[in-house]
Amino acid sequence: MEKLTFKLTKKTITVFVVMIAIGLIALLYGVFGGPGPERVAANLLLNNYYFLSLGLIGLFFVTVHAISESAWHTSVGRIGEAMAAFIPVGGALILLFFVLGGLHAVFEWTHEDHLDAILLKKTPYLNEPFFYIRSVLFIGVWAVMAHYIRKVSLQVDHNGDIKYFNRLRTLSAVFIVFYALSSVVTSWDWLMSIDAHWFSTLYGWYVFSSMLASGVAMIIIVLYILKRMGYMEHVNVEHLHDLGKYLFGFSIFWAYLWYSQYMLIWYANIPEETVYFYERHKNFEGIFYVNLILGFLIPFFALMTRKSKRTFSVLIPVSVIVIIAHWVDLYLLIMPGAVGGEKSGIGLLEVGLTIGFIGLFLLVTFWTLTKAPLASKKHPLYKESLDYHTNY
Amino acid sequence: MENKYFKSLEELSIDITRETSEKPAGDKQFILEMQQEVKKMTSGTRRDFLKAFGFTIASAAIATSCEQPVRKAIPFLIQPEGIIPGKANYYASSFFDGIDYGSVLVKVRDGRPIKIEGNTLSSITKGGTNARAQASVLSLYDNERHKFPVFDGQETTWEQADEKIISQLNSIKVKQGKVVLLSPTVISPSTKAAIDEFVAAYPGTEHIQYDVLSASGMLKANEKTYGKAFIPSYRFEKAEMIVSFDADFLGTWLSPVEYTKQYIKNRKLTSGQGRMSRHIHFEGAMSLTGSNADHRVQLKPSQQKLVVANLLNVLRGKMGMDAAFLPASPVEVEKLADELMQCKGKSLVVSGSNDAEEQMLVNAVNHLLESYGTTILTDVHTKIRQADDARMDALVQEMNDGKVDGIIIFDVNPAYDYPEREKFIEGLKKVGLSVAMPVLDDETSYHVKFICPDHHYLEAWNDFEPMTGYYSLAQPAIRPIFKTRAAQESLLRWSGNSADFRTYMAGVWEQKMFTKATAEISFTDFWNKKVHDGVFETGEKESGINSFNGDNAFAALNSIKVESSEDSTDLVLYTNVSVGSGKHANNPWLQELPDPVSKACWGNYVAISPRLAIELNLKNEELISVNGSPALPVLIQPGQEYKTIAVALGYGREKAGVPANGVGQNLFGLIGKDAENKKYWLSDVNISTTGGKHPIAITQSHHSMEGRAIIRETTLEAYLENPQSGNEVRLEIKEHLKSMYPKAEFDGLHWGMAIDLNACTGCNACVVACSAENNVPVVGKEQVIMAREMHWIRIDRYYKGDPDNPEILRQPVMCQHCDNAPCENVCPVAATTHSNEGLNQMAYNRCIGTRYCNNNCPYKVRRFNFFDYTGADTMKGNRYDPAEMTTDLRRMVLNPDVTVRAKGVIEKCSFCVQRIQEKKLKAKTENRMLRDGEVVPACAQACPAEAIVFGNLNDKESMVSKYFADQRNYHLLEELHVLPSVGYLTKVKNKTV
Amino acid sequence: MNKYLTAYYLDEEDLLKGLKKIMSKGVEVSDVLTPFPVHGLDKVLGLRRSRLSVVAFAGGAIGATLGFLFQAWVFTRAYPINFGGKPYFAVPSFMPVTFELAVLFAAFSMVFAFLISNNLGPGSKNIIHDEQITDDRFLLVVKMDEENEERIKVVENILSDAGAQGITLKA
Amino acid sequence: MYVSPIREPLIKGGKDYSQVTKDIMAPMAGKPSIYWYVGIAISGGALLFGAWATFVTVYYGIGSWGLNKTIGWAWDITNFVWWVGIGHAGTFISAILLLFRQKWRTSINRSAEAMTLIAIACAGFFPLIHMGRIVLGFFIFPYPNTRELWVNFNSPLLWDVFALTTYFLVSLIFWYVGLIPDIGTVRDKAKNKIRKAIYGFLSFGWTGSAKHWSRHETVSLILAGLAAPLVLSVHTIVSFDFATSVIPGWHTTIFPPYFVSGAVFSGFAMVLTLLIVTRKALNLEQYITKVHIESMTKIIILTGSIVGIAYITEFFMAWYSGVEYEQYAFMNRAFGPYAWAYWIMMTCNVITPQLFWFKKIRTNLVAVFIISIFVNIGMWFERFVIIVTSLHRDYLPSSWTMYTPTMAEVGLYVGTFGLFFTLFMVFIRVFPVIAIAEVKSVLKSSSDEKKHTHHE
Repeated sequence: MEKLTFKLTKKTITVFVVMIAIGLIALLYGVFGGPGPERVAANLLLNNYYFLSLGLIGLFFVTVHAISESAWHTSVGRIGEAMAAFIPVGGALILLFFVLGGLHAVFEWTHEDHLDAILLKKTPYLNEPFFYIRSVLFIGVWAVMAHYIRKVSLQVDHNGDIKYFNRLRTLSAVFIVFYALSSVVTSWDWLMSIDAHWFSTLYGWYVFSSMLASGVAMIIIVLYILKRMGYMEHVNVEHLHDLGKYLFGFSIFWAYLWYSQYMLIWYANIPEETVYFYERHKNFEGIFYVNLILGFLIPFFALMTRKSKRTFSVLIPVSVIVIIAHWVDLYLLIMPGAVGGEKSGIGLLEVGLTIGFIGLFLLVTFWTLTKAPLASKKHPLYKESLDYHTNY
Repeated sequence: MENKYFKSLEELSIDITRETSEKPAGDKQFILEMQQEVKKMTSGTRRDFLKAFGFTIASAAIATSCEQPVRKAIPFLIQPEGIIPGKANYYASSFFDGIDYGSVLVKVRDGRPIKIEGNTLSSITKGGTNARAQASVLSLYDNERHKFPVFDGQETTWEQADEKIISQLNSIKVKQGKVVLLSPTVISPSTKAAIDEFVAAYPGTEHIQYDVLSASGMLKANEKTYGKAFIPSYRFEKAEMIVSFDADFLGTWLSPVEYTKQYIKNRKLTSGQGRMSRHIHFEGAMSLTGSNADHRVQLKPSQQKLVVANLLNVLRGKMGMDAAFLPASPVEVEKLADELMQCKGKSLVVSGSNDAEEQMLVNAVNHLLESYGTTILTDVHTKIRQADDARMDALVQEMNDGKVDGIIIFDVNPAYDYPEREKFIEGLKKVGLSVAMPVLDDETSYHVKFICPDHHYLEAWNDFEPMTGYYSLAQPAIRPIFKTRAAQESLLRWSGNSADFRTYMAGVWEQKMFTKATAEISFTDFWNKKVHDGVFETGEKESGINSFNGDNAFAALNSIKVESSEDSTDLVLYTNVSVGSGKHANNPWLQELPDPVSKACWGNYVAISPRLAIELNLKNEELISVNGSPALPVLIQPGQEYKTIAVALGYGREKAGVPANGVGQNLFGLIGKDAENKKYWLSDVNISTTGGKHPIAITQSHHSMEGRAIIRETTLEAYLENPQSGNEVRLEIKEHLKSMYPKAEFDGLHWGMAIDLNACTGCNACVVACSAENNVPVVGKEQVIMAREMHWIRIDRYYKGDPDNPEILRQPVMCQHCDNAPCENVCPVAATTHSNEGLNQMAYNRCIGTRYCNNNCPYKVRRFNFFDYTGADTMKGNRYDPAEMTTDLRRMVLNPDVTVRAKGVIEKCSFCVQRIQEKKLKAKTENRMLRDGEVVPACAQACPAEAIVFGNLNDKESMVSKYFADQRNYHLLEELHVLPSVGYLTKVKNKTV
Repeated sequence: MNKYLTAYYLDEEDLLKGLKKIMSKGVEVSDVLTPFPVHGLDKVLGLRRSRLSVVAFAGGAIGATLGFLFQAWVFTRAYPINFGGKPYFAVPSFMPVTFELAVLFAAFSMVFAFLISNNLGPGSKNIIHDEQITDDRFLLVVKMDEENEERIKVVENILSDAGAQGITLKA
Repeated sequence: MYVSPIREPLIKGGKDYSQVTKDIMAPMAGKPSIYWYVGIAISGGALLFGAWATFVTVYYGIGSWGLNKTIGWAWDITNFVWWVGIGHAGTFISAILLLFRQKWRTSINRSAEAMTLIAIACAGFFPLIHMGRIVLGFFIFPYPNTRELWVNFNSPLLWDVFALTTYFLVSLIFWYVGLIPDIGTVRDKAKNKIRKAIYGFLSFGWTGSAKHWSRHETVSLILAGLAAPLVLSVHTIVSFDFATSVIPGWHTTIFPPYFVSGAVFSGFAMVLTLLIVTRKALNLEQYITKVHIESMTKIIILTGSIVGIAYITEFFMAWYSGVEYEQYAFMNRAFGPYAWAYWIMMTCNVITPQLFWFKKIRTNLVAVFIISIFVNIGMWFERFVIIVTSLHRDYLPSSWTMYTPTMAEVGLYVGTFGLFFTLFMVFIRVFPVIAIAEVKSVLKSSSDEKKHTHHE
């Protein structure tokens, strides 16, 4: 008999709680110990943003496959839904972070005395009230939509009525349109405006591609953990292959956008743009290339063959690497502007805090997984999802 | 102080002259060969001549383009002395077209004059040239030159012509008839001597001078105030306060090159003197000079005299003299008078009016301000305007009355430019003997019996005395191309003197000039030296000038009336810096030269103020007629006085040749007359629309800088407080200049150019010089309308402020030779690359014409050959030559050192790389380093304002490096980090904000 | 000289079923000709996965390497030219050509390998057993020893037992 | 393979394999209809117009166009990018939809790919003809020469040469590899000897062997895997033509994905335009069904929305950047002398495709056809807006000019239409417009007939 209902063991909870504790300790160390408040704030933003985005990518996956009526994803759809449960948590945390001084610690434009001519011109957009309005609005809508999408998705499973299936599709379409706009705008607000003078039209999509790749990696990891626990038997190697392809494809996509943005700025060499990479080359050169190796070269070569996409023994290490890669990516997006070359670094604070966030994220995700059957058996496409094979 | 900066430049030019022109052009053996060749030709058509010419001169250089079909090039069997193939010789000469004077050097390559440079030995023009002097080399190769003597429309020989003319002259002499020799102002001592000889031979002869652009009013005013009709010499460099009433002294008034040289001495701030003259300009139309003024006051021409009178009156009042009761001045003059008073003895008031009364008033003003002796010299005369307008009018009447039996027309074209030209032509028909001695085909030649063509000035000997004691010489730089004869020689021949003019002239000089020489012992030495130098300055002064007599002026002051009603619309007839009086209308370079103010070329138009245009509901290019004149298109000209309209003279030629004919309309007919002088303005004109439109070729259609820091400017006050003022943004830009890759290193030379926006007046000399030096094609009106002009250097002109009375800002822009050039990156075939001396270079042969570089050039200085403008391509249909620039004759002006570009390739400013190369090789053969200022691009060399400095940026002591280090220096669009090699110095105006 | 015994089905599911039956009886089916790729057929026939992907990878790797090295050689060794101050070793600029050549080489090497390994190509004269196989027939071909007529009979029977139609023997 | 009952059938009319063969090959058989002749006459006329314009351009020079000192590119590169964009749908359908296992692609991939190849040919014509010295065009190839001069690998135009060549060749072999089995079908159905010989030659000796099929599938898949990034790369590189520059309105980092998405957008629009007519004319309505058309409209909504977001992003960023040149460039687009072009673009590209959110419009063929043409127009104007309005007013106002096309330019554009339709009409007579084998392979799972009878 398939194990359809997931149960969270005490052991697992303990692991997550310990991880959260590590994170808290690292935070305390950061505040009272060495690295100082700027670095703490930047790290909080990084992790907040990262895991909130992973939650959103979970929801994005659910919705995108709902509107594309793709069958195979129904088998792993619950994972995305569970990740999406982190949205209200992460959203609350990031708002809390902004309110509790994070905004001032990280964003230069919030300091009125720091505004030069160019920043003054941007104040109609970059001002605190409007910033909060946007943030609250986006987070609120995400959370509400996540809630409803989950609800309708569960109704599909309970009921199997095509009505809910269609409703899910409509809701998904609404979410995707909203998310397409809001993900771009939040990436400007929460990340790009750290380097307030700098701008890049591709930025929003670049950050999205980064999150997309790490989101897939996270789904694979969660799937693996569930499988290890003996769940998710209906997920076969074909599904894994599809996830592997996503990981492979999105890593290339990320590299493609990375190259597009980098090359264009490198080529035109206009100071108002190059200042961004100039800083990253100057003080973050090593990690700059590490990011590329982890985020592109390793997944690209490791996942090139068909076989590697079908085996956990390759997929899991690659997924972990990809998750690290995009953490590094965010690090490169945030630190040079928020902390600066001299003060930033990767130490206990960074590692500990990230572990804490992973713990929290997984706790929320797995706890949500207990709330509903792991397979949506009455889903109109469920049957189809079991019977297919990928050739490639 | 100033001289220090340009010392090296002078050295350079002296260098060239000394070294290469030890001998006058006529090397004997060479000339002998030439003559033999020419003799062989049975009929002397141009084509035949050219064949011979091509063979003799071995002008392999024409075949410069790779796509040019191979032509026979035969090397010299015996190398003529003094000619080294591939090496240019420079000959000193003088340019005088009856309007402008300039002492010049003629660059001759393989027997062909190809370029005019300024002669730095002249203390009048000091190495400066204007656009017309630069362009004059092209008229040597004008397709419409008279090629042989003509009698009754048929070709004849000189012998036959002489015989007939002499016999007719003699019969006139016998019946004691009257012969008139009609010429422009003659400033040539030898010509005058020849004329005297002619008059002596035919005692009934009267020599009448006729100036198209007349200063007759000033001559008469001076006669009344100083007892002699003369034009004084001005010293703008001594003036701290310049007030000009419509005198366009930087563009067209009297001696603009001379005045520009003087003017900029007090305008440049690069030597750190921290002082500038203040220039206030009154005018109705928008002139080059007005647009350079610190303060420009709009004033209708019909009110100008009244304002001058009021100024005089106020000054008199301030000096405790009794003031006259005058109608009120339409503009405020109190403040002006105060300012002038403060600069007493250091001020200069000039007027461009041809009204004797007004000039008298101006004289009185200057007298009160004690300008005479300091900024105006009465003992040194400017001799280039001598004509009395009334005399010419009388002549025309006499001709019509049948009182003239013979007329010899020398270098004037009244059938085109006399206000009542129909009457002149009628009169001419009644003259028994009519002889014209033109160089180029013109309207007058069609109404005379004899055409006895004169040499082009580059083929002829001549001498000049443009100012008292300043003599200069002209020598042939090429053997006459056609069967022409010096006009003076014709006169001598008809007077029975068989001497050739060179000999005659030498005789005159031996008698008159050699006596004034101090350094040389023998005349031969003296002669050789002066021919080599081109100038001879004696420092002599005029005598017989009375002291100032203010009676007439005071009488004039008292009789001042309001000349026009408030709502009168005035018309100003002006000449522009390109075709001028129309004499040069057949010069394609000048036709294509955009007006410095309107940026229009290829034709004239009616400039109208924006307000008046709205009032009359006129749009740009709509055709209107002024007082029944031929219809002209409207051009709405910001800055034009509300009720003043302006039209350029010099257009509407009918018999000048292909580029000139039918371009614009001839408005000489509208020139009016006051008591005795020509009047270049009219009041109460009547404007009527004629329906229809006529396109105006304009090279710049957007006139605002859109708030961008393109031309940076400040006031003198602000500058003195902070030299960076106006340029503050640069500090910020420099702070942000970050690059993704290291700057390229230039270990040897790194060429750079600096342009002082304060010096640049926008006169356009550089544009023509560049075209001549770099074989820049002429594209014609249609193509200019399509915005396809090819100029490598352009002078951007922006309006600032109130559209009814804007300020004008100008900026010469050429390829900026960016070290991070966006254009180079994108060329797929590597046709444009960066040299190790920092030059942005074009390999024309490699270019396939994707135009990508041009798209990516932020300055849009690259030019694409949309058609084959030069005859360098092989495909027939590609040829596009509306100005007939590809005839064999015209092509002789091409510079063999510069590739002639084919259709479909991009071209652009090269920093005159051929000149760089030439000087580098020279330095190398002399085993030395290049000197700063040794390499001078054509634009910099032509500039009368010394606004352009070129040199090695790696040499921290070079002039250009010093300019670059100046706090006024900035680079255009520097924020893009394209690293331009051209720097600009902010414009500083002496005004209060 | 070999002979071929051919038989066809009109439905791919029948084919798969029949084929399994036939093969279980020890008949070696040398080929199955179908109008479109039938899923599961390669498993039944025991066909190995194609190694064309290796060829593609090799081709791509060669293309990319050649492309990159050629550009680098031109810019840094053969004729270094200063273009707009860009470094001679302008890696970002080399990427597009490198990528395109990788794809070009990969695609062409693989397609050529495909054609060669299948003996396909312009003018290739492969035996066409039945003109209907490009329409609606699923034909199976059993290679027969000409001498062994008995075996032919046996196989014919097996085929007809398995529901195959139009059993014919061809040279 | 199980297919969920909620899915609509892709092939209607209860076809069997033999019927599929017959239906799809029908347009190739017999004499062409009168419509075909009318069509080829019209497109042939357009082609002649183009030939005249080509002659004018070469014989008189680029001066016969409306370009000037400031605007070096206008219709030429607009048309180039437009055609390249259209050339994206075919390979996108064959490659990316294959990777995403979208079965509906099987009915349209053949014709879409043919369209791609023709469109690339049309596109490739413009960079050639736009050269000032077309006879020296071979300079762009890095061939060894006595001057030892190579090409500039920094130049996006050079990248274009490589990208377009590669794209054309790879698309060609991809298309041809897919065509081989169908040519085999044509060969086997041919009655006439010559026809048989020709198609026999072209079929490369296809036998339909299981081994061949297996390898064929692998090749198709890997080619799809290669073509997918290739498709992205081509328009990415085309976008680099502009984005690498320093011209405001050209230099923006979003261009690569935005151009790709725009290309797919316009490509699908063109496929729709063509197929709505073709399916009717060739009686293929049961193969190219409303499901296909709806699926394509969905891709149009997706890509159109991406393009729309990109427009908004660009506009916002221009303001946000604080760079006056950027700000001016975008204000000039929207409110300058070429505002009409901008608003045509906005209307056609952003607003009209949004109508596809409504199922009623998606399934209304007339509406879809009209909107698809709107999108074609809009995408042409997008390139025109990017190229001309960015160039005509860039940094120094002194050089600002306007642009008006000439008859020669119009002729070249119309001429490529002539080429496009002529070749497409030849194609429908010469090759099966639908991939016969591929349709058969999904027939069981996706036709209406089988649906009800199919049991697990």
